[in-house]
Amino acid sequence: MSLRNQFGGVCGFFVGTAPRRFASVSVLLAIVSAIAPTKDFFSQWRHYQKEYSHFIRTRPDAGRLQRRFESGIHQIWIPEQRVVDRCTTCHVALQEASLSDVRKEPFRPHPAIPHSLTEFGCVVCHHGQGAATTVQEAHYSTKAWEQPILPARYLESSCGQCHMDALEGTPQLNLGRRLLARYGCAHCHAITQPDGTLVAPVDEPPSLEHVAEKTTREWIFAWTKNPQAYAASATMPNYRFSDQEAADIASFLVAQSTPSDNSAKELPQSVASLPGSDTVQEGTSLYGTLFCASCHAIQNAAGNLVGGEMAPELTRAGNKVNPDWLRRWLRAPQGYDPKTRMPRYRFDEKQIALLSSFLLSKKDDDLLANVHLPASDAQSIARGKKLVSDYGCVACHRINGVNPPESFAPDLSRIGSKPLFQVGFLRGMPETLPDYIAGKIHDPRAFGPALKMPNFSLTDGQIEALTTALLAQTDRAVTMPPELVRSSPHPKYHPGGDAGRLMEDLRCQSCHAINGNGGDMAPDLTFEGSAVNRAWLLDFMKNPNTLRPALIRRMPKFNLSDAEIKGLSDYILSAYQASGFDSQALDLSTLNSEAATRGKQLFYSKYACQSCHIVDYKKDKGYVGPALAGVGDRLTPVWMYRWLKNPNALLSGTPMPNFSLSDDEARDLTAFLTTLKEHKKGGLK
Amino acid sequence: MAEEREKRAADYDRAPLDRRQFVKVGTTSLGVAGLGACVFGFRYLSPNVLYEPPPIVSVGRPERYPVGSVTLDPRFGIFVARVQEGFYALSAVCTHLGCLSTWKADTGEIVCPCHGSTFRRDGTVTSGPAPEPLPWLKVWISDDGNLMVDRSATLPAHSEYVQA
Amino acid sequence: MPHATHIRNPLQAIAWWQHDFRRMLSARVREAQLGFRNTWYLGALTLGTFTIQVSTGLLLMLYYHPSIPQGYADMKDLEFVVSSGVMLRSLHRWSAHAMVFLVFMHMAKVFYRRAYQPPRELNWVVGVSLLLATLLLSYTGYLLPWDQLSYWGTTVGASIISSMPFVGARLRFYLLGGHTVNANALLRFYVLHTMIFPLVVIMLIAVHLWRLHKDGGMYEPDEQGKPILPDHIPAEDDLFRGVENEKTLSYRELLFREIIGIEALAVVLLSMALIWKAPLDEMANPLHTPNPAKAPWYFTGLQELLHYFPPFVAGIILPVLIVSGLFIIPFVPFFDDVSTADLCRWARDKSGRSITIATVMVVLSALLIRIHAWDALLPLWIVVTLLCLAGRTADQQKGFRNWVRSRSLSFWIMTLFLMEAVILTSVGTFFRGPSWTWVWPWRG
Amino acid sequence: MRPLHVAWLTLLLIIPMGCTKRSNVNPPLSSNVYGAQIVQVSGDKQAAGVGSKLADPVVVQVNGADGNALAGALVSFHGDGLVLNPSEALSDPSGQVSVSVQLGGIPGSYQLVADTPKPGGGPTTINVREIALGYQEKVGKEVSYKYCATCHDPESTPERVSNLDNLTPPLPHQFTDGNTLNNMSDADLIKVIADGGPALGKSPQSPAYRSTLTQAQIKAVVAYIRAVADPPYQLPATQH
Repeated sequence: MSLRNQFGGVCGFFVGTAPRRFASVSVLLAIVSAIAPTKDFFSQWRHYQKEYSHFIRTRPDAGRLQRRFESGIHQIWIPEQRVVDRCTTCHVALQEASLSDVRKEPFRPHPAIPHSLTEFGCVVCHHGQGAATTVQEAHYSTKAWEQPILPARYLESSCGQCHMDALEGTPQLNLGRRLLARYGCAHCHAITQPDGTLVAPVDEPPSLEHVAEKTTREWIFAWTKNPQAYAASATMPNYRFSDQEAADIASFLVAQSTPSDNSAKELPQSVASLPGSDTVQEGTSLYGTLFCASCHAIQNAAGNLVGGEMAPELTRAGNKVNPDWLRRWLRAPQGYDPKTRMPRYRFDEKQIALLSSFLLSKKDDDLLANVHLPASDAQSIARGKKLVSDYGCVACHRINGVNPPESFAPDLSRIGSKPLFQVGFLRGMPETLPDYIAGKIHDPRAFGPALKMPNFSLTDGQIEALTTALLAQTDRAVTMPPELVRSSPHPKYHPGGDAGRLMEDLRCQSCHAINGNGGDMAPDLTFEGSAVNRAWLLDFMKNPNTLRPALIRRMPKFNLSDAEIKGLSDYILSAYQASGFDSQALDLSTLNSEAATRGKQLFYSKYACQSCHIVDYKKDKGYVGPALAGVGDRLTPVWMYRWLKNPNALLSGTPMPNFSLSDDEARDLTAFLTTLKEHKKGGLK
Repeated sequence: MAEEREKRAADYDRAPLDRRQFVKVGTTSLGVAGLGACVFGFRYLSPNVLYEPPPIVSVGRPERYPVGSVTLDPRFGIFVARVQEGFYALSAVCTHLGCLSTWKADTGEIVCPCHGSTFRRDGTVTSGPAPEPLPWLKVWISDDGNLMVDRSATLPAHSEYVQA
Repeated sequence: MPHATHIRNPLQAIAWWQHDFRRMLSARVREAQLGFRNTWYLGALTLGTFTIQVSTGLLLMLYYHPSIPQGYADMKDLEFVVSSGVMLRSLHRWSAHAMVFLVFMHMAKVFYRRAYQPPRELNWVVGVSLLLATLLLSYTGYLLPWDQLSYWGTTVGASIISSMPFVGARLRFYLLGGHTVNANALLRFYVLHTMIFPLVVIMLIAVHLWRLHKDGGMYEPDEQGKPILPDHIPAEDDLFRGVENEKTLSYRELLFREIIGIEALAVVLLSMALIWKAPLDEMANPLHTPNPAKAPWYFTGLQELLHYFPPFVAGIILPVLIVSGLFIIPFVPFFDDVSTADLCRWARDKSGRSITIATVMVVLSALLIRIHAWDALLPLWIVVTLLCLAGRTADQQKGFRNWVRSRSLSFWIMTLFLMEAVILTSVGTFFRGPSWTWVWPWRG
Repeated sequence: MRPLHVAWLTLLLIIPMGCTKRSNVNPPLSSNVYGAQIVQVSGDKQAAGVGSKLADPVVVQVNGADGNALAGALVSFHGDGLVLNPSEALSDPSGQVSVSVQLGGIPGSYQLVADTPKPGGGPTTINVREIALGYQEKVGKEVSYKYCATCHDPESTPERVSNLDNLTPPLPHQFTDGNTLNNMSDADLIKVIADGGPALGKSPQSPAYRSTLTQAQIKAVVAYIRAVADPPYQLPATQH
């Protein structure tokens, strides 16, 4: 009661008479209108700047830091790129290298990167809202700005907005881009990169047009159900088909199969026709001496894969292939699949028989033991055909009677800027774009059982890398001014003429790169004609021996005829020349014995070349670089000289350092190296 | 009780207005609010960020400028000159009425297009209405090797040449 | 004519100056007119919001460029780097909403007090024009931030215009300066918002106040509910015969009361602006329509109608009917003369009129049921229920039922309109989710 | 009266809020098995990019007083800036607990602490160090894998056979050899990389990389060496 009266009294005092009312309201108005400027004064950024100016007083170079610090809102303004970044308002010490030991945000300096802060600002790489001056608005997803700060682990994706080539600082992005091409993502998804090119798949899924010739319905069933059960390293993802679906697909694939060119050819003799002896044992050693393991892998007894990953794993090949098909394939792979990367080895009948018997012995009896399929019927085939076209099998494989789908899967060219409203998140997952992409790659079907994207067996690291590569596909990247995009040209190169056809037949470019085209398993051949001596080349083709004793992967022996070797060598020597090599850079007459003696001295003491290269197999042990015993036979003096002067100019990316040799030193070393000859009986006459 | 309150409120309502008190209190409060609004207005009207190129600008690699050249950088309104002694920079804003002057390579002088003032390459006036020479600006080489100019820092003429 | 020597303080000066200045505000008012209950000071408060709008708007113009995407970037600058910028923008926004709301309230209050009766019918028309001008002012300002909210709100609004027959598409083209909401539209809306409509509103306000003065100051009914006109004021009340036939100095009572009211409103709006930021979505993206795309709240009622009726009906016929209805109310005495009692009498005798009224109600209800417009049906049935209630009430009964009974036809029409407006607007604003489906706002 | 009402209302509102918040948290694990010792099995000193998950989990083992592995002991993990999954677990039948580690966003060393309660009360703990590589360190790692690791790393991988054993003494130091390399200044490291071993009176088997690597790459290698140094490298006190 009394409280109420008092309350009334107090109210009465303030609002009782009109003047009091007027005064009270005016005072209230004065107070309320003072709040906004006060709020402004207690803003977050002022708080951080105050904290910073306290903090730098404790540093040894306080005076200098104090002079360089300016209070107020700072901004990086780059009108051409629509960048207005005010991050430096709170992150005040980004350019103070002397604070590099500081781990307290927001006062860490920026690590040294090849770009300056004023070149692109912050948001181009880190995302977030550059214009904002509060922690919440700048870093997190808000109603007025969807894109939050990019987590550190995906930061490399930002480099990929301009840089198309593999950078040293972006291992994860580089891996992600390789995986995008390697795992066939680009078969279904179109991914236009900043330089305007589409991601080109590098895996080569086999054609299935003649598949019945190669394998059985049972094997196709087992493989379709779970490719990894057949080969742990299989690229083909698991579509989680039901038994019925897998059987239907197998029925259809067998039904659509047509005979290949090979089927008409004569069948090479089988191992049964070979006399006695342990053929599998012989086949195993033949598999080794032919260096099949350079490309194919086989699981050893310990369960580890041994061999290359370029070609299919052969651990259970015996379960898969039809023996007749295998022998025809070994003789002429292109007859079955004109696009295969497998070279046409000139195997003789015995080799084919031994190899096929070895491969057919590689089998796992449990794999197909429980597969009993009912006879295929028309309905099953029809259902299979529908499945094959629904699931986009022809995006990867060639199949008779089914046309490649158009825009089968979403275009991923701008996935890194996908608006969140278009994203259906799973319950409980963090609602950010990177988490969505990673989640989608990890388990696509979790986002809806009807979705077609299959389950790839990828490790966490691979998923992180793929996510990084996809996050680089931003709106900004796609609309980047061309002058900002850093991309090296990718010329297409195919050797021409008879030699070219032979090189195609041998699939040289599966392993060797020429003019920027081809594999990286074997040496680049772009300047091979300038580098090597003719006699050595002829000899090498006849009987390839490795220059790098430490390598497991080696050049196989192709059983080439003398005429083929000659033609190929002539072509290499004339076509693969480095420009400007006939210059008088080196006077051959100066390569005398005194120079060689001096060179030997340089080789062994001053530059300790023997730590990486072997000259004398008894004494030297280094095998980082190729063995140099016999290098005098192999390489031309001019090449050696130019190589020693600047290796990177002749082969970009070589691990051989540039020693900044003087002309004299390079000449002396060349003189020494030319004396290194293996006195073998010469090659071709 | 409620009636009592109403009555009192009515009394307050009816209370005759004391004009003096009214005006004093009211105008004082309004004055305070008005003053606050002025402070607020002052703060509001002065922009906290400027969309202008910063005073310290990078004019690129020193190699871009051959010895003996005077180069106008119209983005920033400065001349970058290189002589035997080294680099220096001049403001390109004519000291007469603020037009942007240009370098005439054929005559070897700086000319203002507006009223015909001419300057030597070191900024001194040779003719025309310009009252003062073009000011020298502070130049240095940054850590990453770019030539930097501070347009807000003027130097006495010929006081400093920067070596690449 | 007062003399300059009478002026002893600045406030007085204002009042005298105003008195001189075309006598926009009466120098003296009758004390009976001053009570809060009469007007709720709605006119003055509306004027107060308009003053706030003009002053904040002028300040905001200093930082705003009507171009794409700079306009949106300027919103960010106001929020992040301009001192008190976000408060100013919020104040402008909330006070715009308040102005629309207050104008509606003002209209309703004036209507229910019957303050539109002659000789004030012209001022009523001016007032309705001010209502329309306020809506247009608010609508054109809605686009300026150039965010998703404003872009799509404007787009929806513009497509309502284009549903007009024959001229709609053309009109929309002229309004937007193109076929879509684009840079031209932004510039046009900017000019309309900052130049044309403010001038229109200022001129209409001047006419409104002048007419108010001319028509005898604030409306005051006599015992019979008829307006008291200046020349009807009894002589014995007139203590200030020398100046005017009015009682109290208006600068002292009216002006100060209104200033206090406006100040209080300013305190409320300022506090709102400090607590709630004006909404700002992502930058306008013509490629993505948010679901639902809603017009500004004062048009969601219209949008709700568009959900039920074809565009031509909801976008043109109904608004035209409503607006012309509002305009003509003071000119058609029929609406005022027919009371509920009359209506009920009609209903009781079995003449054709009762059948007509019943038929109209049944047909209207059937139509609304047919199109599932339950929310629009509700006010109709409330009114019908009240009318039935009144019809079953004996004469001379006291209390609510009698009060209902003594209302006129125009009361029912306006009540129905306001109820429909409130219900449709709140349904459109709060209860409509993606694809204009019904949602409960409290469920996520 | 009125303040009292407000207080009651507030209490009524706050109590259910507190309750609902509590119920979201998983009940803490508990165990009455006490280990005497906790040892690190694998996964320490891994280096990964900032913010990334480490390739391998960190595995620790709880041993009883008899020195045998102990199952069912409660192990909890902490680490400033680390995201640990799970943050606590019971040891499996082999006495082991494995935890996946996501590094923080700042380059440098991170300490993962695993502890298990001792029989007499109080925890027994073990510290595991993990390394987050920033941009510079990543560049350094790439460069050093290409040019340096064949001789400086004794481990061979399928892609790279170590050449360390083929060199004549003095043999190169591993980059993780903090005891030696932490005593060299940045300037000396840069010098020996740029100008080869003889620049500091060391073996000529280490070639000069001045013309092969850029200055930035050499600095990056030094940053990488500093990052992986074991014991960790301490920045010398700055003198100004």
